[in-house]
Amino acid sequence: MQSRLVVNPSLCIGCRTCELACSFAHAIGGKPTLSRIHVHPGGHKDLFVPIVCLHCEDPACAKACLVDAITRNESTGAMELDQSKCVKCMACVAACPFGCTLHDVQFRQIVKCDLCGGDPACAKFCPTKALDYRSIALMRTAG
Amino acid sequence: MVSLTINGKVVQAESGEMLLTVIRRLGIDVPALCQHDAVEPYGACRLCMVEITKESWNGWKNYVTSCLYPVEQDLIVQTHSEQVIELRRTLLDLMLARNPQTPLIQRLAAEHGITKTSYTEVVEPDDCILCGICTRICDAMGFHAISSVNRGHGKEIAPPLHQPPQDCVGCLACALNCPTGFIRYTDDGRTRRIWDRTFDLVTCEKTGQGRVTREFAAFLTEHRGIPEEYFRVNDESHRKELAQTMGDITNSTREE
Amino acid sequence: MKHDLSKIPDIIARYPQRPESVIMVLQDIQKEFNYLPAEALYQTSEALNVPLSKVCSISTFYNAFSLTERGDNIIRVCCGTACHIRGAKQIREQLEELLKIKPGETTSDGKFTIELVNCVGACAMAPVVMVNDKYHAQVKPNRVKKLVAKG
Amino acid sequence: MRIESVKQLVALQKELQQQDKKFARKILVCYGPGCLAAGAEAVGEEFVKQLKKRRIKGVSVEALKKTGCHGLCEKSPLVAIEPDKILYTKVKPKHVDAIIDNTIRSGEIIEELLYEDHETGNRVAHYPDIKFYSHQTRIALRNLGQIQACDIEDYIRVGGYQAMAKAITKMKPDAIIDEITKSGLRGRGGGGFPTGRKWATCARVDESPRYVICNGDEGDPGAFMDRAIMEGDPHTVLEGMIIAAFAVGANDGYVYVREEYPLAVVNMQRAMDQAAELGLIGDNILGTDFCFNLHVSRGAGAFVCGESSALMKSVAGEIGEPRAKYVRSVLKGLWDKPTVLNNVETYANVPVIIDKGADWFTGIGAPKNSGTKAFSLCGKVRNTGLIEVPMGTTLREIIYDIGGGIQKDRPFKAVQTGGPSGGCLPAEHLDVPVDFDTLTRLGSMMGSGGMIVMDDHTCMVDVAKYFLHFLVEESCGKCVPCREGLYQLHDLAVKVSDGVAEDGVLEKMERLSKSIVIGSLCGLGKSGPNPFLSTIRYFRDEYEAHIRDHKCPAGVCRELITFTINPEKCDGCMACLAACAYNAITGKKKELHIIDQEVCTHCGACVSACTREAIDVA
Repeated sequence: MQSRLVVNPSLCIGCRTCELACSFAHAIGGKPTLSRIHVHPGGHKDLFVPIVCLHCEDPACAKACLVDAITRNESTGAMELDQSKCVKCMACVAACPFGCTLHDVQFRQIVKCDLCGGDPACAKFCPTKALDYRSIALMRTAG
Repeated sequence: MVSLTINGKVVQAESGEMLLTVIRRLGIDVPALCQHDAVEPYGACRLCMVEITKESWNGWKNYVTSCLYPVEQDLIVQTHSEQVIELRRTLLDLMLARNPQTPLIQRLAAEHGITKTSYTEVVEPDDCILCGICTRICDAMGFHAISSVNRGHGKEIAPPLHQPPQDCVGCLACALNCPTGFIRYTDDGRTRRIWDRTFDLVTCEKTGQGRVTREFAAFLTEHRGIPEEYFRVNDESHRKELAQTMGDITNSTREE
Repeated sequence: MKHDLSKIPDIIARYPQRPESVIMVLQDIQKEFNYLPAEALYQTSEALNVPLSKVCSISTFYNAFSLTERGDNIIRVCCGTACHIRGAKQIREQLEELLKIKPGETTSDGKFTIELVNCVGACAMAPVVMVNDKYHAQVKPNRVKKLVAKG
Repeated sequence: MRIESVKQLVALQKELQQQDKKFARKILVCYGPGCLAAGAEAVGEEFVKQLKKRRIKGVSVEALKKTGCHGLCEKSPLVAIEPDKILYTKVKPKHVDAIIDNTIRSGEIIEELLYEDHETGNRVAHYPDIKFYSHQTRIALRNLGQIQACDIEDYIRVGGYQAMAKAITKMKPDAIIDEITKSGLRGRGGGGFPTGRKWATCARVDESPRYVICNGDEGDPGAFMDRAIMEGDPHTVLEGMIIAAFAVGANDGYVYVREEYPLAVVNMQRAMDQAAELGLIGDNILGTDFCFNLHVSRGAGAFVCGESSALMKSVAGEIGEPRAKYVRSVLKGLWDKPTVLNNVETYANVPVIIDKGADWFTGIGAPKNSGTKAFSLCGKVRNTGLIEVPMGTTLREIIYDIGGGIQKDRPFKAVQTGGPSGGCLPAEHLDVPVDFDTLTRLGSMMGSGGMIVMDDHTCMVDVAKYFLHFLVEESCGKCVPCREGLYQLHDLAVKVSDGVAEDGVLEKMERLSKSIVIGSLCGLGKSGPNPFLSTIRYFRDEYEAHIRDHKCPAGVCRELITFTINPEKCDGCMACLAACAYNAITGKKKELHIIDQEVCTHCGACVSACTREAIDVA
């Protein structure tokens, strides 16, 4: 049963817990890495928008990758980046029209959302359900 | 699935997997310097060699590079037998003679108890360990800008005729994946210099900073169908734009 | 020495225009000019659809190729085993001393290049020296001067 | 003209045999590598000129055949007169007149041009009686020296392409492979892998296309058997390849010839063109539906290309770096397709086996080593040349009976076989039979067939250093043990040779060698330390003398020797003075010469120039 990470900016209070959760969920040797999710001001008063990979149907990141390091995880639907295959050429970073593949300067690696393998930390720790990881089937029944 | 024994432990592996992958999955530390998952195994550094045998081999043993030896049913693998360790020590001793000032080699050698090579050091050492990762990645990406030249002990990695390489797009993959940092480059966010060639970056309209060269962007547009306008701004500006759009939509529903 | 580089396309055209022809094309170019001019590498790369870096890799990997111009006369000293134990080293040193160049180098007047080859397959007649395409059998050190004078 | 059937092939052979009968005598001038180097071409031209001028009945210009290597290169240029079986040695153009006047016209023998037996001093009139020839059995070299080199008509006349005709019209592929398997033929390129088994493996793979390749990259220094065959009898190689291709189901083949053999390149190509013209290669060979095309691929000078995966990369137009994968090239070879790779001599044996049968073949040679092996006999042996002997012949027979012993009757020290990957065997092993397994057991190997004889003036440290240097130059540089290990092993050998090695250096070299053997990627690296390992096995004393006593017992290693002129022997002939390129020798005519030790580089040119052995080496 596939799920989707649903972002509801109207519920976001800009607390950035999601960013922290993401950093720690992807920590290397206990050190937090660059967050794959970024909360940006929405251009209106008290409005914040968490920006995270949309796992597009026809993803520019994977198309741009010349070594096939970005592939879809069929069970979660996530476009995952295989760190050991990545050659750090930044093609995906430059190609994503939403800016959701990122360059982690500190760890010299390219990072992107992988839905934490099916249990995204950002959603888990979001205090307001602005980020919610829901099954597609349930979404349909809920209308 | 096949089952095999590694250092006395019976493990399962997918058939077709290479020994090194399975060994590393077990958390066993076997060094390998020419291995990169983006490219085919190469078998040049020989550090990942392990001892293999089978019950049916009647005591006969073989030494193979685990990076390109596919797992086999009933294989018995020793990753740190006396002979294997001796081999690794010799290899690192030899590598230290070629690259005496290279921190990576110094560290690996030291881990094997060698602080100074017992062989004759080369006269003008550099940090290239001839692992071929740079050229193989460049080939895998389809650019073929650099290659090995000469052979034997005089082998080196170079652009054609030691001139700025015409086929290079300045993607930096060679430099960024070089295990010793031997391949140098500069990048100030606007221009980039590698292999004595200067590239202009496609800079962000907003920040003036760029991620990829014009040549690389043009290649991605032409051969991979990435629209040119995607390169107009950088990732941060892309996110900001998206946040603005979503903010506007959210705001309009809020007002209703 | 002037080379007629306009011959290059004809040489390339002798073989199927496929990547596997690259070594043979380079051999013919080498034969024509005694070395591989940079221009020939560019044209070969283009015509056979082989990356320039690969052409350069090949032209420095194999002994048959030289990227620098060589002399009018190429003196090849066979250093095969049979020649070695029958004194090829002396022949080589006599040549070096006489021409004041090392193997692989060319005299300043562009007349001679010394090359060492691993075996020309005339082992029974060791030591062997080739001046251009001519074999000289059972060469004695004191015959070296004559060989050069004839060349 | 195209030959469309076996019947036509047989008819053509009959016709050619008839034509041949019109020659009262044939003059066979050897155009082998040795003879050409010694000036055979001028001799051949002189014969042509004279024959044209004189118009002798039954001996037209066509009666002159330019053959492949006759074998006895030491006495080149060679001219054989058939059917008299007379062999003239060291023939110069000036002798041609007399040969035509006496021998060609009336069968009279010219004594002074005959081979002289060094033991008895007797001149030998008929070459099969010369010990050099009488101890040989020629299969792969059967046509060398007997037929016009690279002439398809002469080849067909002596039965060429009949075995191929039999194979593709009367035998099933499996039957051919069975016959080759039964014959016990093992790869003549060095490894000795059973040819039949290789073919069977390839035939069983369910993948196409498949390829056959002939390895003519005879990179071992000191070996020229394959060169001689490719130049002198290229059709036998083609015939063997066609049979192989039919047996394994290949339709394309490549002959990989090293470019250092320009004549071999030309002759292989010419042979292919001749065969194609007669329809013996190409589409629908002999009216069957079997199609086979052949191509020449030229090697560009890389010893490592003798290694199968490197060779196949080179054929595909890449650099010859061996492939590291643990999969055999017979399964995934050229362009990753099933490929049979055999060497020149192996293919040359195939037609004969098909023609005469496996039982005949196993009757020759030794158990598990059937047939013969060609060797190039060279070095400090009296009769250098190209030979072929039954497997199991002893080294002594080869060196003393065929080779006539050591030059100047000096003591035998060692014989080197197997090229750089092989080793040196000392006098104690002179009586061992030469076969694949024995040589390997003794730490050498058969290799492609170079056999270099060494006397007491050969230093084994120098020999090891020589081969290591060769291997360092020829290493492709891909893997660390070969690239760095052999480099350092050579460095240590140089230190030994220079007398500056430290105690324990030999043990260090042995340890390093073991790591190179275990760790290297391809056969070149794995066998790289052999020159050291085999010499240290039999000549450890000599190594120790260099290290401990700073002496080179053979008087070769330069840093450890001095040259002085013996006043009792020097007659002041000035020969050494002229030979010294460094002007280290002074003296006047008929006066004692002196070597200036400060200037002397110990090159040894004076020693070889001196006719009175007046220069002492110590």
